[in-house]
Amino acid sequence: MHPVVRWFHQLGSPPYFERFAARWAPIAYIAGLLVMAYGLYGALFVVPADYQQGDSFRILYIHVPSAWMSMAAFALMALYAAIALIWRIKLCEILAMACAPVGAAFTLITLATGSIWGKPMWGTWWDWDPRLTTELILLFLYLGVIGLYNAIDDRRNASRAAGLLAIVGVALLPVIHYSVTWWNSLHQGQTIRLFGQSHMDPSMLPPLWAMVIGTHLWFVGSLLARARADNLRRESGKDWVAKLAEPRA
Amino acid sequence: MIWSAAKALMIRDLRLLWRRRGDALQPALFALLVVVLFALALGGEAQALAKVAAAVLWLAVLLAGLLALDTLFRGDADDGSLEQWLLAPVPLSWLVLVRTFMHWATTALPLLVATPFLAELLHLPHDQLPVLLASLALGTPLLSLLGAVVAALTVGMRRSGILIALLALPLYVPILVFGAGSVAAAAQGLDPVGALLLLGAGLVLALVLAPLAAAAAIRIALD
Amino acid sequence: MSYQNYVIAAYCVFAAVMLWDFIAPRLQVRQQLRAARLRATRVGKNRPNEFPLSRE
Amino acid sequence: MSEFEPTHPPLLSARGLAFARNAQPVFGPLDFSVDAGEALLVQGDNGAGKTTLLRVLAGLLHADAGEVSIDGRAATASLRSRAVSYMGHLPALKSDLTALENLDFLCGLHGRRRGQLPGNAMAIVGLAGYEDTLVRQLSAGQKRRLSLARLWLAPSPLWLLDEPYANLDLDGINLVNRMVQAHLRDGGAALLTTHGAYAAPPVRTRMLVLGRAMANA
Repeated sequence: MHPVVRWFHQLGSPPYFERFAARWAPIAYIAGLLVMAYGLYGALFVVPADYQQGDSFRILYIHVPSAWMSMAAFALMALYAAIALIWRIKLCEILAMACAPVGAAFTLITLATGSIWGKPMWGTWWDWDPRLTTELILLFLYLGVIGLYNAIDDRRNASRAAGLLAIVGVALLPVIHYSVTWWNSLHQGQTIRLFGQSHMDPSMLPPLWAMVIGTHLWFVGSLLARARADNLRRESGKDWVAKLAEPRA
Repeated sequence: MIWSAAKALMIRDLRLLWRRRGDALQPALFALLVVVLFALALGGEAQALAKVAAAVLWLAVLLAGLLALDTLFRGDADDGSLEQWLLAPVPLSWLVLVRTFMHWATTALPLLVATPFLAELLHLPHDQLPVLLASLALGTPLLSLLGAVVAALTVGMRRSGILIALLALPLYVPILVFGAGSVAAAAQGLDPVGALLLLGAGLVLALVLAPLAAAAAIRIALD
Repeated sequence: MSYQNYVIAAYCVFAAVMLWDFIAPRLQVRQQLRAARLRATRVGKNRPNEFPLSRE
Repeated sequence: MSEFEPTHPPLLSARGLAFARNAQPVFGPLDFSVDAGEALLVQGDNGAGKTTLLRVLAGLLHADAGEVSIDGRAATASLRSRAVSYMGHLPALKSDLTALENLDFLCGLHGRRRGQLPGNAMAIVGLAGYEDTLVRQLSAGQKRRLSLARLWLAPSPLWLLDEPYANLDLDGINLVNRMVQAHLRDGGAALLTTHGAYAAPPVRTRMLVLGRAMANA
């Protein structure tokens, strides 16, 4: 058997996944933290203030990576859910449900930083800018998936039902985005493009890429940690969990 | 076989509706109440109401449909009929489609019939009425189909009232936007056909995909 | 014009949510292990006994 | 009269069938088969997984391991829908409809065995005269008899009966036995779960006792 296939197959057994996640989650967290530290340092101190927005544009360095992460996490969740539904792989069910809280956290960051960044621009905390509205609805989709997962008692049914909702959600997401953009153009004409691709001079890019990579690494760490918790919860009856829980006398 | 099963299901639903004809008017009454509340909240003055009439009517119909969603599969799941549907020699998605059509016909259709009357209450300008009815005619089946998927997802649970709303409303956003938007576009003199065609496209897609998703959800829920 | 405090506010929100995202799973894992430890000791307690029940 | 003439392969057979819920094994790997003209009595105390086994065979639940074959062929949804009639704890009857209306719907859904009319099926199960009463007004035993009438009208050769004797009086138990006997004579098969308290129907029967599932199967 091809080593990668064997590895993936091995990962399917809960005790092996427990050891794998316990080892790799902290590593991914720390790596993410380091890369983000570099990115934040660059964002806050190295990059010159913007002539028009002053320092407030530095919020871009956490807003944009979080926005991309919230979309990527939802797509990944739907992908895991599809695999879990079609091939009934328990590991993918756990990973799909582990994506939801992390994705919701990044969506929350995107919304909060977006509204804080918009305050000096629009004078209000909230503007029905198409992208912010889509992000808000994305948060509702995340909360829907998490709510459904916790509402059903049987863990496997819950993850498959919530997985199906994630797939329906990811199919409708572009439609929601398009409809909100169309709606905006109908009512307010073109507000100033807050997040328009204003000309980014090259010196501003490295911290942005560092932040993007950092958030992705952090995402992997958080995903593994949450999957580990859910895995333990599902296997709580088995004796390998009891042995693991034994206080190391 | 397909048509006999569909006929049997339709006759059954019509008989059930006739036995419970007292409840058949509930969605229409609910929509009327929502309209009255909006009118009171907005001060009942004609100009103010006319501006938001289409949006209020769309919201009233959408919320009435949402409330009726819970009864879509719950009755059949509780008395064991849903299990027999799974064992029928007819695809489950076909039965779900027929059931959703009957549910739409018994809840949303009365609302469509009542809309002109409700529109009068809100002083809706008469030229907007045709576009509103067209958008509702295309939008409400779409709402029922997407709602069927959400109802199927939550059929296995006891207390799922609010959860259905939390799951369904984000999915309803595009339908509400294009529905109310088409009337708003018509009001501004723009051509509403674009939005209506998009609603039609969504309806055609949902007619095929939603029953499949709902059938899969029912299998998961009864698992 | 520097909007300094907006930047600080945004970064505080970022740090707070990331911190929660770091702590939540660790709490869950610890809670699961504690529950498993409890279950392990509970199994030992009630042995199925055979002697007749009486209610004088 | 049934479409499945008694061919060589067993009407229903299961190999290595296992099911677990939330990582707790419900029943261990099972191997059994039922031939046409035969009944399989599944016995076991509460929680042994009898109902779960029947729901797996009916295709309502997805087994974790092993496979089920009908008439020698792997059990697919379409094959099951033609071959299997499942009667669970829930009566699958609409309480707002009359007895006859319920039978009309269920026959429309599952198809009806040639030469059988809802009217005389109700007479057979002892509900003559109740055609127009609402199911809501029937007692639990009478609802069970109405489900048996639906079973009698179903064209499928394999009956999966989950505790068919529940809520039935002595005459009802006798009725179930007579129906199973007649069904088996027609080349059908039946799989019944009981608590073992009732006499098995006087036909060729096999036993399958579900013990406590092994802890770590």
